[in-house]
Amino acid sequence: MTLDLALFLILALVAVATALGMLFSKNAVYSALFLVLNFVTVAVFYLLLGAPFIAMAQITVYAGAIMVLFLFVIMLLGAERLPATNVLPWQRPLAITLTVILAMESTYLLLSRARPSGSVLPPGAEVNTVDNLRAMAMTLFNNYLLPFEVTSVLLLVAMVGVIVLVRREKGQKS
Amino acid sequence: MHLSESVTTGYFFLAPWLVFAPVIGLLINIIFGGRLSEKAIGTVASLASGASFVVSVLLAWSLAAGHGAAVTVPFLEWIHIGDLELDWAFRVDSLSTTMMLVVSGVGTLIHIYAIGYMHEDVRFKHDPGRFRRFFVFLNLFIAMMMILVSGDSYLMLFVGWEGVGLCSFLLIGFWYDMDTLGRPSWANSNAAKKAFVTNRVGDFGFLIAAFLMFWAFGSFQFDEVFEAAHAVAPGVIVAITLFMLIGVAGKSAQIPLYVWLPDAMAGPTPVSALIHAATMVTAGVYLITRSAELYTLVPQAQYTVAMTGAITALFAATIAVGQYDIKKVLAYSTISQLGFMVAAVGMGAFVAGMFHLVTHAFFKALLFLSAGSVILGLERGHHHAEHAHHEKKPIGKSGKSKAESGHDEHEVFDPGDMRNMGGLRKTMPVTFWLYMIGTLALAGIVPFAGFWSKDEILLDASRHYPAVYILLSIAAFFTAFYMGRQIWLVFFGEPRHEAAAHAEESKPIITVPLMVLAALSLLGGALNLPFEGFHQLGHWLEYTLHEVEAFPLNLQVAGVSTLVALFAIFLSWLIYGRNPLKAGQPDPLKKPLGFIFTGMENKWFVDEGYFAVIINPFKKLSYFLADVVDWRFWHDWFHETVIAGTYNWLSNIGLNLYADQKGIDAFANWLGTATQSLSATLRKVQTGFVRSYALSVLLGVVLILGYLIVK
Amino acid sequence: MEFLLKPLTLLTFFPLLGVLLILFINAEAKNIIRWVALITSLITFGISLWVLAMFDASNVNLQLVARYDWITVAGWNIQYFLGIDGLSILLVLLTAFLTPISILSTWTAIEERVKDFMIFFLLLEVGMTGVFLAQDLFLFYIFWEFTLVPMYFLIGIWGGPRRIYAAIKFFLYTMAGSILMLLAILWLGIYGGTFSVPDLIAQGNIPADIQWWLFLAFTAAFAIKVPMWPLHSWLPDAHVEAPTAGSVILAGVLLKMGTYGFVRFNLPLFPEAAVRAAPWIALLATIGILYGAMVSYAQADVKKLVAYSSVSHLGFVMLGLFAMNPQGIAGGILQMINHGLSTGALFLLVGMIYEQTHTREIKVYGGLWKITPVFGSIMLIVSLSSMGLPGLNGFVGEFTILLGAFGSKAINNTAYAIASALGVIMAAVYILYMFQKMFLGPQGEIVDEVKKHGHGLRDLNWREIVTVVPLLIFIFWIGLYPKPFFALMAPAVEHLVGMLPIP
Amino acid sequence: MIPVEYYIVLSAILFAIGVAGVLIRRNALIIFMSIELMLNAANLAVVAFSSVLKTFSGQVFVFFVIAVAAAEVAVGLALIVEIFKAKHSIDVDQMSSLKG
Amino acid sequence: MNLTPQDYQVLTPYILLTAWACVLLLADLFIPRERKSITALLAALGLAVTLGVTLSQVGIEQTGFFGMAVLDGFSTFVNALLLVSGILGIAIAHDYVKRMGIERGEYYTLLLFSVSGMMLMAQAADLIIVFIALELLSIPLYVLAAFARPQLSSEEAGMKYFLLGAFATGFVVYGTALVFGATGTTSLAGIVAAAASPSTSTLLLTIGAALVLVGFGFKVAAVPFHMWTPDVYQGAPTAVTAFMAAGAKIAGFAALLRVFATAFSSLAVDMTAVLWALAALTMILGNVIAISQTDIKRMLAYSSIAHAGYILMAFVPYGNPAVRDVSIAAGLFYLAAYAFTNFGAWSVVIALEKKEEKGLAIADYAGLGRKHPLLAAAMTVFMLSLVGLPPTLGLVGKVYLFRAVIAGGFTGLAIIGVLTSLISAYYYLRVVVTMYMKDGEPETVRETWLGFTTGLSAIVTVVFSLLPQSLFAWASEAVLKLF
Repeated sequence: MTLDLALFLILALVAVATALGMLFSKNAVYSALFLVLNFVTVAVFYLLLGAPFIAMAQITVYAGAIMVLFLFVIMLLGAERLPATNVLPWQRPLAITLTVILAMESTYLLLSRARPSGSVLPPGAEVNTVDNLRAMAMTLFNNYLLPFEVTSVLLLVAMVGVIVLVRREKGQKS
Repeated sequence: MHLSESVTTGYFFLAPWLVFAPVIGLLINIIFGGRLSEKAIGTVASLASGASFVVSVLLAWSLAAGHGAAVTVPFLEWIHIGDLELDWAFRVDSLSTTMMLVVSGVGTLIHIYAIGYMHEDVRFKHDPGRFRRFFVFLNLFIAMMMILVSGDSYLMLFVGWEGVGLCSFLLIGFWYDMDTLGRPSWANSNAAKKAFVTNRVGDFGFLIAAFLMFWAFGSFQFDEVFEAAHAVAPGVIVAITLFMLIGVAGKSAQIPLYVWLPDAMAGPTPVSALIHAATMVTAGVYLITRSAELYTLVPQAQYTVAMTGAITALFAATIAVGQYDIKKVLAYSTISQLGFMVAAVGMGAFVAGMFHLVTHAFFKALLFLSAGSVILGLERGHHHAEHAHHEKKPIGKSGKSKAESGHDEHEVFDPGDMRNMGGLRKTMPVTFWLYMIGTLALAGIVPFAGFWSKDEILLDASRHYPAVYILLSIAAFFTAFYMGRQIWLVFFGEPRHEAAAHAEESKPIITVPLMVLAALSLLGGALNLPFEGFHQLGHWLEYTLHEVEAFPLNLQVAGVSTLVALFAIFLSWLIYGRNPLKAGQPDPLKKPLGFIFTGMENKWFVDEGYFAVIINPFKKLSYFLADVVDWRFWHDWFHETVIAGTYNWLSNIGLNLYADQKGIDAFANWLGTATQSLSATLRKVQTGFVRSYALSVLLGVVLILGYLIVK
Repeated sequence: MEFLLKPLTLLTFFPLLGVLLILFINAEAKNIIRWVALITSLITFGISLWVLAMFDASNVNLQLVARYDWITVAGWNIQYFLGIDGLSILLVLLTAFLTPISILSTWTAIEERVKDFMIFFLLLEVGMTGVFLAQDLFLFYIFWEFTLVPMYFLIGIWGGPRRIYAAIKFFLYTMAGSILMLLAILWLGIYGGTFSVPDLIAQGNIPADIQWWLFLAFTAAFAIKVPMWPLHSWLPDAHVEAPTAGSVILAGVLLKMGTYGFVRFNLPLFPEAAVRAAPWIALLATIGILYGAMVSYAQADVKKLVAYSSVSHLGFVMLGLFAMNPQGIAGGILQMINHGLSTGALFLLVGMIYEQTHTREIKVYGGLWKITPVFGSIMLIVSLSSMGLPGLNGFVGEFTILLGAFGSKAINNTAYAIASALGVIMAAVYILYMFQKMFLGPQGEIVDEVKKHGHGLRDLNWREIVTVVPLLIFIFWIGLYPKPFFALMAPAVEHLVGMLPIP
Repeated sequence: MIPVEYYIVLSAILFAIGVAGVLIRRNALIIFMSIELMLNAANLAVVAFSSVLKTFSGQVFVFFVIAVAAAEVAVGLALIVEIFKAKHSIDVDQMSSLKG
Repeated sequence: MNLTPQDYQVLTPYILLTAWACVLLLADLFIPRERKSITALLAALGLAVTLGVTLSQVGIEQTGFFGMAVLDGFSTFVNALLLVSGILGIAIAHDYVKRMGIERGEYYTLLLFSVSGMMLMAQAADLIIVFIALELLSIPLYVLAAFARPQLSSEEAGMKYFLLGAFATGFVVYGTALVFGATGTTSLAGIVAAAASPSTSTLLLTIGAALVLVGFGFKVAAVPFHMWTPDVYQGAPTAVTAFMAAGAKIAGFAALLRVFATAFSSLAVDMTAVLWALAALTMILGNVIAISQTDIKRMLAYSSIAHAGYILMAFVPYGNPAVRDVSIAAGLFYLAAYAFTNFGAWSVVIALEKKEEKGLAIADYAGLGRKHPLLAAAMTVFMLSLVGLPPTLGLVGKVYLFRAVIAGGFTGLAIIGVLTSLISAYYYLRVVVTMYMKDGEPETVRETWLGFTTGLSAIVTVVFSLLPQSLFAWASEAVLKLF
């Protein structure tokens, strides 16, 4: 077992464990924190895979901004826990069964049938240079100009949307 | 178009007026009849029928002038499609003119008679408005009968055939809202319906025969059919002739389809005389005579026809013995005599058959009309008697009670029942003598018309068909017997009812036509005397029916038949004449004959048998089909339950949820219910829980991936 | 503009003009609306006579053709293609003839929502005429489906107590058949490259097995419409619930669309399949004849009786069509007309009495002939026509059909014709049963019942007589002198027979 | 050298866990987080592929996904807050008045 | 950064509309509350102008923005359709929002943004654009669905739509990831090229395509990804529902078509079976469940699901080059037919709707035929069109569809199609039955723009069914640019 692999396995274990932690935590706050951990782990993967920019984005946007927002909302609403009700008794077993089938199906398909070829670059390979980062930026603003601009519109729309949703109209009761 | 060039000479061009004269008559009566008096209506109708007779005479005269060469008068192209070319053309030959003369001649007489008869009848039945209708129907009948006898193809014959069936229906059901006694009832209309439907059964046979004919010979036209007949396999011709026999049995009231004719007496008496004795019912005889060339090709069919006729003759004669209704006796007598005719034409004795047809038309019309006269007389008598009661009414209690009893009598009084008659010889002498002439002619006593024609039939039978001869001879015995019985019961002895005592002779408008008919019954035999040089009818018909055999008088046969008849009359005197029947006394034959007489009285229970075997099963089957099969099974159960049930079942399998059908939508209870319950079940999957919706998405994903794995 | 002036276009769409006019009339002006509708339909009838005058019966091809490209892009080749020939002219005339009569029959029977009624009725006429004239399968289908809609409303709004049920059933049944036909039409359009019927017939090289399926798909649509046994379950409901005019048109024209479909499409488009199916269709037709007749006899409801009699009568038509000889087919076509006239008249007459008594139960009637002599006499004539009495129209049709079926090489079994001829007896049984129980015999209880509520039963008034007399004229005309009618279709029928590969 | 399958399988497992979260949690916020996890798993796969294929376009894609996710989160949280105001619960099972 | 005028030409409509929306967003701030009609008018104007521009682009075929977007006959047709939907969506909403007390300028702005997202979806030539456009069209719709807040049903609708939409997006992203993994690119052209090379893992590509299909299936409401539809359609403000039913469906199908017919055309063997099953299930389930609906909005929602099934049918033979053009044209035509019918039907629903979700039961339509004959007649036309009966666009559309399906050799599917149409006749007719054959006193509102929508839709539905030539021609020329 190479060091790479060992590192991968450990990180993978952490990622899955944190994901499961999120899944099974009774308390929403814990869930959110588990998810943050998971995101960070994934960010480490990004670094390993030679994508430092994405790794940074992951930490700042996802783990930083988005998850903080989540936590903020959880705290604001005081909705860490839900009272136990069980209106959908068959939902849980069915969901777990289906998810397991999904995982098995995709694993089977990916590992034994599709077999994506090739190996990932070793950490610290030549893509991780500033030049490459610049090249990526160039791509982003040339080839990917359109999606970039559209995304900006999207963010604007989201903003408008949020305002519409939350702003209280004059004379409107909440 | 055979021989159509001959149309240019003679009066043949008048042929269509055979039909159109009565049609014009009926149209006049329909359109203007409302404003015409009864006399005028009757006159118009009689003139129309008379015109038809004049045309017939002119045609016969032209035909004779042309030495009997058959003439076809084309009139109208009817149905032309593919190789089917069906035209309405008139065929004038000796056979058809004979029929025309009989139909229009007797018809006209009966029209005249009916003016008087119906005048009274509509008043007895309290609906004078129907007077006009009667003559419209009567003219229609003459027109249809003329189409029947004058058509030059089997199809035109069939048209007339069905047409007279309709007239028969209309006239039997003339008093459709009552029974023969004038009480509100379904009886008359039932009789009419029975006649029509039974005739239709016969028509079915005719129709099939026609189809066979067309596809075997390629035509319906008489000449073409006969020409082609020789080249066709006998099997086909046997089929054709036998199917035709079904038609004959229907129209000419032979076994097994004769049952309608006795009931047909529900119609007014002129109708019984004209349609159900003299003309329409002989159409079957005419049909076989017309198809002589087909029948002579297949002896087996001939034999069948002859036996049918002979058996019918005997069978009906036995029933006639047990009847009490004056017209019913005559009706069975008619069936029996038709049996004679059918037997005759079946044996190939076409001239004899036609001869008997003609003479029978005379004397049976005479008998029926005389019977009508008797009935009228009785009704008048009854009326008088009642009137007398009513006048007595205020006198006292006894009078009142008598009036009441008179009223009760009115409810049950049957002017046609011979048990109510007796002694009419004195009160209705003219009618009595006319009736006697008819009776002697029917019984076959020399020198009345019936003797000659019946003798010719028996003679023919004795030569070729011994079985038929024996059957017919016995039938002749019964004929004489029941006629004797009738005479004794009606005219001799003492009146058995007040009405009979008060009976009145009929007016000349009624009796004069009777006298004409009586003369014809007396002298009609002269048409075809069995002596060399006197076979006028034979010669006449020979123009049409080739190879007519003419036999000289056979004294042996004639003697036997005369003796039989005389013996029968003597026997009837012994039983009915010597000790006249008293009021309320049962028939003297009842005791000695026991169950045999019961059988005769009840028409051998044939109607009951038909009810049990055909009519009731048909009714039951049709109710079963309609109610159980079509409605409850097919309409309700299959379309509404099975489909719905299947859906329910299917929808319950998967989800095991009961689908409530009622609440969803009340009006959709059909296929909708089915789909609806499925729908209602399926919609429960739509729980409203977003997580289960996501589950559904996941299910889709899993299934698609699964498909990718297994494919 | 030329398009609009084509006689057949005018004939088909003229009623729309009436619809437009009616749209602008106040709904309360009921009489004006009635008159507009009546006059529109009369003018349409006039146009149909004009078409008849221009029609040349000896020409077996389509005539007075109005043919324009309609949708001809993207591989579509749909045409606006109207034409008339011997197979359809009588039906077109029948449609144009029955519509004013039906409208006249509603004069006092329909008081509710007259405006809507007349609009739907005229729309219905457009659809029906279109069905008989369309020579492009797609156009045909549009007209075919279109007739459903107005009829659905006619039953559903102005019908009897179970009208909604009946309307939906009518709609779904008919649609169930026709959608399968749609697929077959599309198949033909795709693989034939055209929807034009004459062109498709001319190409005519459809493989036998596919022909069979297409034949079945078309048959599904037409057999339900006819309706052939055992698909008749919708008919009694629709007939019983429909208002009188609806029943008249339903029996008179709509059912003919099914039988017409067989002649126009099934026979020439799929000749091999049709010949193969002939014995089976004949079997179903024969069963239908006998079954319909028997079931009719057991009905207590007079409208139902007439409805089931339609099953029997149309069995005759089907038998004739699939006899595949000139007699059979011509008889079948004539019988379509006859049935339209006779059964139409029966429904009219039943409607007239129903208007007074509000009951259709046979057993409450009786002895009506005495009270209403004119009505009784007319009913008698119509009944006799319906049971095929010679001299009236029914006989000519039934006789030629049975004659054709008897000698048919396609059916090749005389048993069907013989069994069907038994149906003629049974027709007498049920028709006479109806006539007797309603018009003969002692007075029925309904007479006094009606008297209690007013003046008692009256005979037909002038409007009603005017309504039925035209039908009577044709009943007699066809019965007495059918030659012109046969002459109109004979060449076309013989041409059609010539196309069939009869063994 | 780690074969790319490993990454892909890892991402698949994370994705499945995310899916499971959506299905079994009632808390709208956690469901929402699970969706984020799903996106994250997808991103991981893209970056891994990108690394194998030696191209930037994958990373660019991931960048957009993150941006879009941010937008989505904003709207989503707003909705959740709004609903909480009305119902005082963020249990999605309570939001089942529309059904059938 | 060197963009040419051609690049801009490709996206002129989109850019114009987005810009207009941004300006409107600002302008709205200065429009007083009681005069939001101006905003509506301006928004409609923007759509109309864009529509003009789009129509001027007919016949142009071009790619731009580094192969990210494409302009072709297909996209022009779809854009035009979307813009018309947008205009109708505003017309239908204008009075409705006032009446329901939810009138806010942002309504129109969001609608414009959503339309722009839809248009971009039709023009996308890269999976990234597809993804972003999907979000751009969805996010405004999430908000619009919840626009009637604090009305609970509206919020619930928004929430459900949002959660499930995001869930489905997850699948799209994962699918895209796999596609990217298989081909190394997200550009449609690149995928086509890569798919041709033997080294590409077809299975991976197929799985990716399948997951993308899930996302689109969700957007167009195909079974089993349909379950949000009835709830959201019911809960959302009716005007939004109307717009969503038409717009989202058009956009979803447009993208589905473009992506599958071009990028995944080599996967037709597998995808055809999947699409077949989806189409069949969607038609059956949609129609069957619709039968038991008593709420008109839900009924129409299920009807919308069913129609998604019909349109999906046209996609089944997409891999068969011989019939692809026909089936695409058929799909587009049907979309157009559906859009008009849909707006018409919803406009009638709005005419009868009252505050607090009253007047939405089918039973509330009783007596409409007598009291408001024109409205009832229009509704009848729409119902007939949805069934597929003459003389309506629905019939022509269905015929076109079935033709494509039969030509593609999927007669079995066509039979399912016609049989389910038969089932659908049942519930559509029920509305007609209720309107004409039952008695009631329905109350309606008479609003200019609403009436305009109803009338226009009815006229288009009827007239174009009789004269479909031009629309047919346009749809059949709207072929996809293949890479």
